[in-house]
Parts: sequence; structure tokens; C-alpha cells
Amino acid sequence: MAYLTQPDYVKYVCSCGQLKPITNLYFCRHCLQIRCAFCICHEVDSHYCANCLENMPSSEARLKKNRCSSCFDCPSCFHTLSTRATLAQPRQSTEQGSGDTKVENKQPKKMYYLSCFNCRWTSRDVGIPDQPVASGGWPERANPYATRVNQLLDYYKAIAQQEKQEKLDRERKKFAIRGKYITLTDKTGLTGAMARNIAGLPSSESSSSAIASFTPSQASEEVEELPEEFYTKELNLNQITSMPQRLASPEWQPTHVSRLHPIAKLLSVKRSQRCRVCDHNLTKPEYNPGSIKFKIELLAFYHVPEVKIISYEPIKPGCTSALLLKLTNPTGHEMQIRLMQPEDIPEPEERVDEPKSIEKSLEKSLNLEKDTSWYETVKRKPILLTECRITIPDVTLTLAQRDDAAEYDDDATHDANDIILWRKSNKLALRLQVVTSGEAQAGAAAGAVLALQYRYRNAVPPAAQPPRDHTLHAALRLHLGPVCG
Amino acid sequence: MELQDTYYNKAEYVETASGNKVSRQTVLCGSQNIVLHGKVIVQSDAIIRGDLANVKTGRFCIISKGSVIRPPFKKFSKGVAFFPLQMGDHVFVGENTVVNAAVVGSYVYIGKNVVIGRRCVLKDCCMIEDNSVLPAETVVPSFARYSGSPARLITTLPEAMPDLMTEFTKSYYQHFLPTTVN
Amino acid sequence: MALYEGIALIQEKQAVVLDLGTDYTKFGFTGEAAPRCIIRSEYWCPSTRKYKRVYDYTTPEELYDNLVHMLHLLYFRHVLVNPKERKVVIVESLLTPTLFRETLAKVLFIHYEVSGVMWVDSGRASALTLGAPVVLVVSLGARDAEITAVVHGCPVIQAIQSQPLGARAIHDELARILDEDNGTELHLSEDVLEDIKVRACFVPSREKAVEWLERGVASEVREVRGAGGAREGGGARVPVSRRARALAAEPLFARDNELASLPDIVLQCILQCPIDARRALAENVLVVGGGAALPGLKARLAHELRHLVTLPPYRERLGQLQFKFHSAPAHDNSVAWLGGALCGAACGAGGGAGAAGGGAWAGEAARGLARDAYARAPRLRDWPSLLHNTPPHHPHWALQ
Amino acid sequence: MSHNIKILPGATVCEDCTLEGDITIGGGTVIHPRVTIIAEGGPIIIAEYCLFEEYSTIIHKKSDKQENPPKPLFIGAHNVFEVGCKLESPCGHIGESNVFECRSFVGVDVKIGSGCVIGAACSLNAPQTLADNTVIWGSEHHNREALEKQPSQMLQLDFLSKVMPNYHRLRKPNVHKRQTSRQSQEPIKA
Repeated sequence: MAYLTQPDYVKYVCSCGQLKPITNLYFCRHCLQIRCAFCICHEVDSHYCANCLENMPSSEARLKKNRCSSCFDCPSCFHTLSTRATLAQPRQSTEQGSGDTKVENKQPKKMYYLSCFNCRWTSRDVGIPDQPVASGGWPERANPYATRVNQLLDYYKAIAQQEKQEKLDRERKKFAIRGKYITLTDKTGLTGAMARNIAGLPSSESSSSAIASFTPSQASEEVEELPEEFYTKELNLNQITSMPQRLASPEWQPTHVSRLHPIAKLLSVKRSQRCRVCDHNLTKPEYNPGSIKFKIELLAFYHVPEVKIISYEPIKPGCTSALLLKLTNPTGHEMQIRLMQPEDIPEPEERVDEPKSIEKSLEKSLNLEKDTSWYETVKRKPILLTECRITIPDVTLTLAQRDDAAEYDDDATHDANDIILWRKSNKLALRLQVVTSGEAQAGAAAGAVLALQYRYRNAVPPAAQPPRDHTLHAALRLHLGPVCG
Repeated sequence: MELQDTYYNKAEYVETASGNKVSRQTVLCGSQNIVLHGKVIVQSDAIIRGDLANVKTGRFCIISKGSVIRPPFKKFSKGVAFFPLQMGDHVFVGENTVVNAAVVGSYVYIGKNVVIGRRCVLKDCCMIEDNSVLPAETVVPSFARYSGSPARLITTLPEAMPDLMTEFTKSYYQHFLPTTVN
Repeated sequence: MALYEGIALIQEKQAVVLDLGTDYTKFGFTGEAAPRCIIRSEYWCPSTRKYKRVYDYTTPEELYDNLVHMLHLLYFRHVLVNPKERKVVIVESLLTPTLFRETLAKVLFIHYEVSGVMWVDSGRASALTLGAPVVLVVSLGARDAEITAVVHGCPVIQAIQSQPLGARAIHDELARILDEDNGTELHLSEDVLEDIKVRACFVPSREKAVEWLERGVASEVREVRGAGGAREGGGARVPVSRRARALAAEPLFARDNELASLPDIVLQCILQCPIDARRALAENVLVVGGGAALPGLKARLAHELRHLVTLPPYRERLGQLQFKFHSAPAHDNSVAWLGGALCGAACGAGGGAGAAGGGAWAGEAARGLARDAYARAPRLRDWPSLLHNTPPHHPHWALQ
Repeated sequence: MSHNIKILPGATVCEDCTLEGDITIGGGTVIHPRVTIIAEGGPIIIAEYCLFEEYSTIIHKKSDKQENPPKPLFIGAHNVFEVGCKLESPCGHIGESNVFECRSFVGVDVKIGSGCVIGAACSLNAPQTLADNTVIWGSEHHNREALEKQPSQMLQLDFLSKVMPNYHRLRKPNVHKRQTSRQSQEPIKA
């Protein structure tokens, strides 16, 4: 939790070079590499409404423009609107003189309106009539420009079609009509065709009705003058909408609060994440919006030994300070860990890949995105140069596997070792020395780097094979506060 | 950073058989309607209003100093009713925070000086940052991190949130120790 | 052929249209009448715990990261589609820096693996929303005012004018007036200034402005105490004087020896266009961009233009011009976006904007780029580059 | 400081709260535990059907230009003070049917009309006047005018006055009906 409330004291180096806290990292079991949100591929998994927590199939979501059909946001403060019920007395109609109205009519009827608990806006504020049903039925508005935009669309589609036809004809005839603005109009053939059309050049005979019936916009000499009220009238700021209020409904952008309408709530998505290198899923959430479980959850937090700072002595230039670290083995297997300097991490040897099937290599050659240019673009060189250097003890530490059943009630065993402070099930505390160079500037942020070499048992598929042990490395950067003067 | 030990005055706290540690300086109204499910810490000057409706918490919850846990009411045509307030496991409520929610899920972190409006629903695995205000009837979805007044989604939480919260509340309980001297 | 086309049409995923402005980003689908979202061009940066603006960058890497985060926000929080294998229409200014264009292309093609990108310049896109052949597009953005003459679907590049007369110029003036009125430096944030501008400011007519600049703003104009967010600590509101309300937009019209005011650059743009297009341009002015929404601004621009053509140095050459104005079928801030959406939809129907490498819509490939083409040669077409502007039958090519 | 607490019949006042100075509490008003009301700069008069939730604080502050006799602070009927709100004697008078939401703060020089809502965690220090039906919310103190007054909390007060005696020690009403009329307090007119 400290990861969320405190600054990131310990950052791991992702395989793409980004420095991130371990909670934000993933671990691809297939590549045996650390990945982060920056270097993996995100995908929309399912759409749901964050308010009513209902799933919506993607096709329906597309149809409804990614908006929930029953939940609304306040157009004034963007908080979710609540439906409130009132009892409405049936209106006494004026011609009701005979007195033979039905009995049910006298019963007060339940009517509903939308109300915001944050800013107290209600749908009555803008004169939307109350509805007889609790959900839905709220008046929908059409985009004022929709008709004109559709006309334009039809027109341009027809032109594009015509242009294409012409091109085909021309290719057949090996004969090209070249206009005046040849190079530029050719760049968007669209406008080229339009120009020809306007210039009355012989375009193809198949000019459709959409082109014929289209009228271009007419310019007018009159410009809408500033209404007189700006010069004289009292300005009530509460009546004019703010920029966020306008932009919340891009289709209408009301300038006056009386034109604010409830905004159908935007859906949210659950995302699944995928390793770009091997295309395997790293996370895949369960479909149910309320569920916090994952079908696949390959987090570094569950696979890579976790390092936490317990405490450290203030860093002073030219001095040696003590540093207490806690190491945790999150896996279900015993783990051997060695500490080392990041520069001592061996270069990843070219992995002798298993003989690839022909299909696989064919797939690779077809898939352009799998080429290496990707990593060259994304790869960052992490800054691992620091003034502080951790003195690395030459020991191999063995960490027991994670045991969820073990509560905290067992006491820590205190090893006599001068490096290991204590051990508790799958955790141990280390005492290390940090040597700070004399050139460190007082007040600057002090950092130290460390690398871990750990034995990782891959107990996952391919199922046919027995679990294999791998020797993996992780580099990390520790933030040790400011350098003291 | 690893959590530091917090010390409390042994005389001030009552420890129950199920491991709840409750300060004597709290106001637990209608205590027969309050169920703390074990290893829950309620710190001084916290108020839990069991008199209005039932309040249930799960295991390993932390109710910090000066916070108010208050079942929400709702008006109906025939009167008002106070709703029971349910809180899941591994919930942290920061100092001087007011919780008027209907449901608080598990693995929820609520910062200090937060106002959770009436009948809010906080789903499992969410976080409300310090000094935020959640207006009434807000639903906070899982893995959402809310901040501000009125609070809005600012970012998402790591997938390991349940484990992070479990570790945090457990180690908070572990590090919540009586002063040995005095 | 026809049969395949039909299938292609069904399979074709609706492309997205991106107009990444300095202040606001417009994002939505082709063929729709309005963007799905108009949001600030900024994203939440967890490490600094602040919103970070996309345009705040010092290194190409920083820009790359900014764009990755911004697009993530747009795709997964607002438009909710997978970026992969979907086409993108980018609406951009012709004056966009090459670094920005190329980084954006890199992010889209390599990071988000989009299947094709089509670039539409904002001037031509705005003109497309009218369907008129000759349009003079006056675009008032966050930073710059840009004047583009679009003649028969082709921007007259040598006549493009750009001056820092966008929303920022108004904000700066507003801040200056407010500081002066209150006698202290208020240090109002950009948001607060924008809020005051949007809710309280207006642009008076030319006669009134001239009069008020000399003798002070008439007392009929009411003062207001503070706009919504414009409060000092503790909830007191900043008073907004009548001068701040009425004269904040004056820097746009202030003339000096440089002839760099908004009406001046409009006229200069016309002057630098081919002589046979000038009359048509003046009769087809379209004012777009978020800045154009300020009440009274368009009317004032019309007054100023009509006044200015009667003065030297314009009188002799432009004196006869009539100014006529269009209104586009969209809100001012999303006109260029709508043009992109129309263009994307029309080209999509015509066989795919990104279908480079021959085919029916080869002309379009000049501006559209498919991912495989990008993978072969990650270079974008750009008008200042002769490589892209030399006609195919030019003798230059024979020399190679 | 003189402790002169007058509780009118029908008021529900918890024992576990701090009341100091000359305070009059109107009928139907409910005061939850841990409420602090301090009348150091003059009497505080609370009208009927107000609701004071936990940790709400009302202070009638002493000021330099104190009138003699000190001006009382009137709190109109149907005001709701939610958990943790703080009010520092705003200009002697508060209208009716206002809602002071959780952890809000109202400083000395704020005049408050009727039907206003001071949003949760909003803090008003600077001198200002809130017109009737003003709603303030959020960290940026957005405001708008509500269409109508905030609905009264009568049903909740009824419920609380029935339930609270079962769980809390209460202070007994110490003023009888006849004495109220003698005091003739103007804001008490429900």
C-alpha cells in the first residue's frame, strides 16, 4: 500500500528501460522478461457502465456511442444524477365539470425526475418534464447540424466514387486529363474531382443525384452582430456555462445554463494486456464488472523478488551509511538470490531458440509489427549512474516460498549473520553499507543501484515439460532521500 | 518504505478476544449494532453510529483518529430509514474522515480528511485520496483511484491492489503495539 | 471488384479522427457530425501528481511519452476502441513542426500499431465543411491565428499567414487589465482567465471599441464580481471591470507598423493569392477555431476588414472587395475536425485512405500512409520537401 | 463565562457535547454527540428543527468592536449542520433551511441567506454575502442558484428524536413553554 501513498522509493528497470515501481510492472512468463504498461499492448476487453455496473456488449456499445442507457451525468458539475420520485397530483383539467372522472385518476401518480446531489441541479431546472417511468424515456436531442453533415457526406462519397470511376476509365484509356493545379489537387483526389466538377469540366456521366442536388454553403454579407444586451444588461454569471460544461456535450456546446441537458454516462472498459514480443496475455480480467479477479494476471509483484527499504542512515558525501532492505519471495517456490552490481549483469546471450516450425517463421515474416524496429523506438536507456554505491556482500540468500497460511504470528528468527538481520517465512531483512562519493552535492537526491540475480522456477506451460529453473536478473534503483550537507 | 511501528497507550485500548483493538476514547453508539469482525483497530475520537443502523466491518480494518462512520439515511414517501453500513475486509479509513457510505468493499483505502457522501458504494479495490469529497450516491468502481472535490477518477490502481491492501492492513496491525513502559 | 469492395466496406473499421490542439484535443469517428470528446490536451502524470500538457516537452523522447499517454487516455477512456488495426485521420496545421508530425506518426504506427494514417491540413478540412470551391479560412487557435486561402481544394501555400494572435493573446491582455485594475499581481491561472473570458468577455463593435479605447468603456456595460472559478483564496471573487470585459480582445485588432493585426494578415493573405482568386476569397471567409466563439468577434472582424480595405496600403489593390462570411455546420472549435471526419469517411468509402501502393485511390496515398509502407520507409510527406512536391513527370526524376 | 443553556421542550440534546455560554435551543432541534457550541461573543439562539451532527462546531466569536449588550447570533429554523462543519458567527444572522455539508467552514464575515448549501469541505473565509438558494460546491467553489429551497429534514428529525433517547443520555429541556413567550425571539417562527 505504501506504493500508493508514498513516493516510489524503489524502482525496477523494465526490459524497455523505463524505471517503475514493482506494482506497475508485469512479468511475461514466456519471454521471462519484466514488462511495463509502456511497452505492452493494451486491448479493450469489455464495456461496462461504472455507475450501474452493467455490462454492455461491444456491438451495442458502438451503437449507443459508448453511453449507458440508464445512467446520466449532471451537466452542471458532472456528478452522477440520481432519479428521484415525487407524487404528482393529476392535473385538474379545465373541462372537468361533469365530475365523472375515473377513480384512479384521483390517485397521485409517481413521477420521476433527475437530480444531482452535488450541485442540486435538477432536470426541472431546464424544464424537462417529469417522466412516468423510473429509467429511460428522457428526451433525446439530435445534433442541430446532422442533416447538413449528412448531405456533405453523401456528396463527398459520391465524388469519391466518381473520381475512382474516372481513374479506372483513364487507366483503361491510357489517357489522362490534367487540370491546372495538377500536383496539389492530385494529392487529395477528392478536391480534384470537386474542382473539376465546379469548373464544369467534363466529368464522368455517372454523376449521381447526391452531386447534382448538393448546394454549397452560401456566404452572406451579414455577420451576426453582438447582441445589444452585452452593452447594457446586467451579467449574471450563474446563467452562462463554463468551458467544461460546454465541452461535456461536444454536439451542442450550450452557452446558457437553461440549455444544459443530462449527459448519458460514458461507459468504461476493462482492459486486457498483452506482451508485444510473444503476443501472450499478461492480464485478462473477468468479464463481470464487479469482479476484481483476473483470468490471467502475470504481475512482477507475484514473480520477481520484491525489495523494500526498511530504513537507512542519512547519506553524507564521502561517508558510509547503513541501509536496511527487506527482500520478499512472492513465488510458490524456494528462491536463491544473489545481490550484484547492475553492470555485472551478463549481457543476455542470444537465446538459442527451439527450432521453429516453418509456419512460425512464416508468420514472423508476414507480421511486420514483430520486427525489431519497435524496441529501438521505445527502448530507453535508464539512468543508473549514482553517487552512492552499495557494497555487495558475496552471499547467496535462500528465501522460502510464499505461504499464505502463515500468519504474522510466528516470531522473526534472528540470524547471527551480520548481513541478515532477521528472517520471517518468505521474507528477510538485509543490512548493507552504502558508500557515497565525496563529490555528491548536498541537497541533491541520493540514489543507489542494485541488481538481483534470482533463480526462478517456471511452473507454467508448456505443460508437457517439467518445471524449469531459470537464472534471471533484475536491476533496481533505490531513492535514499536528499544528500545531507 | 517499510511501515514503522505505531505505539499506543495500553491503558487506552481494549483488546477483544477476536483481536479488535478499540480505543476507550471513541464514541460507539448502539454498540450492540456494531460488528467488528476481528483484528480491527478503532482509534481515539472515532465515532461509529450503531444507534442509527447496523454497522459491520470485515477483518483487518483500520478506523483512524477522529473519523466518523455513520450509516446513511434515505427519505421515502412515508418516512426516513437509515441503511446499514457494510465494510469489507482490509479497509483503511484515514484521520478525520467522514464515511456515510452504504457499502464499502474490501481492499479499500480512504485517505484522511475525506468526505464520503450518503449512500455511496465503494466497490472492492478502490482508493480515495486525502482531502477528497465524494458526493452522495457516487459509485466508485474497482481499481479506480479518485481524487479532488468533487472526486473524479484520476487513474487506475495496480492489479495487485488486493495483496497490497492485505499486506498493508496486516502489517499495520502487526506494527500497532502497546507502549511497554508506563 | 465490386464484390470485394462491398466486403471491404463492411470489414472496414470506422476510422478515428484526431485533432490534437494546443489546448483542446478533439477526437471522434469519421462520418459523425461532432467529435466524441473535446478534452484538454493533458494527462495525469502519476509521478509528479499533476496534469501534464502534451505540448510541454523538451526532448523528442518526452514528446513521444506525452503522446503515448495522451492517446492512451483518448482511446481507452473516451472513445473506447482498440487502436490496433484501425485507421486514423489526423487534422493538423500546415505549419506543424516536423518533429511533432514525425513523433506522432511514430507513436501511432509503432506504438499503437494503427493500420493507416491520413493527414488532412486544417485549412482544407475547414473548407470541406462548406462544399464551396474557394474559401478563406481564418483559424483562431490557442496560440496562433492562421489564415489559409483554399482555392479549389488547394491551399495557397505562399499566402499562409500566421501570427501569435490566438486565445493566449486575449488571456495575456485580460490578465494585464485585471492586474492593473486590482493594483496587484493576481497570478491568475490560465483556467481562471479562460473562465473569465468565456463567461464575461465580449468583443464590441468597431465604433464602440474606438470610442472606448479613447474615453474609457461606457458605463452601461456592467461590471461583474468574478467569474465562477475566479476567486482569491477563501472564496472571494475577483472583480472584473467593464474594461476587462470589453477590451480584452483588442490586441487582435491593434495595428502597428508591422501590419500584424488579425485583419491585416487576412488582407495580406488575400494579396498574396493569385489575382483571379482574390475576389472569391473575400466573398468566402470562414472564421473557425475555439477563439472564434467569443461573442462579437466575427462581427468585429468584418467591421475591421471593411474599414481596412479603404486604407492604404490595401485601398488600391483590394479596395473593391466585398466581404462575405460563411458559417460552418459545426461549432467553431470542431470545424476542422468535422472536415477531417468528412474526408475520412469519403475516402474510406473510396477504397481506403491508407491503401498505398497503387490502386484506385492512388491520389489519396499522397497524404495517407499505410502501416506497411511506413515500416518500409518511415518518412512522411511534407509540403516543404521537394521530394514530395515534384510532379511525377518532372525532369528531375529522370536525373536519378 | 456564564453557562446559561436553555433547552426548549421537544429538543433532543445529547449529554456528550460542549455547550458554553448563553445558548437557547429551539424545540424539535436535534444535537448529536460531540457537538461544540460556544457563545463567547454573545448569546446564540437556535430556532426550531435544526440538526447538528457529530463534530459540528458553532462559535460566536468575541470581536473588538463588540456592541454592548452583545448582539445575539440567530440561527434560523431547519438548518442542517453536517458532520464536522464549522461556523464562526457569521454577522449575527443565518437564514432558514440552509445545509452546511460535512467539513465545511464558514468564516466570520460571511452573510448567509436562506436555502443555501455550503458544499462538503468548502471553506468560506472572505467577506461575502450568499443570496438565497445559493449552492456552493467543490474545491474551486463553483456556485449556482438552486431552483427551490432545500427540502426540510422533518422526517429525519422525527426519527432521530424517537430513536436517540434509546441510546444516548440526553439533556433535559429546562425551559417551559411560558418562558419562551417571555423571551420573544424573533427568528423562531417556524
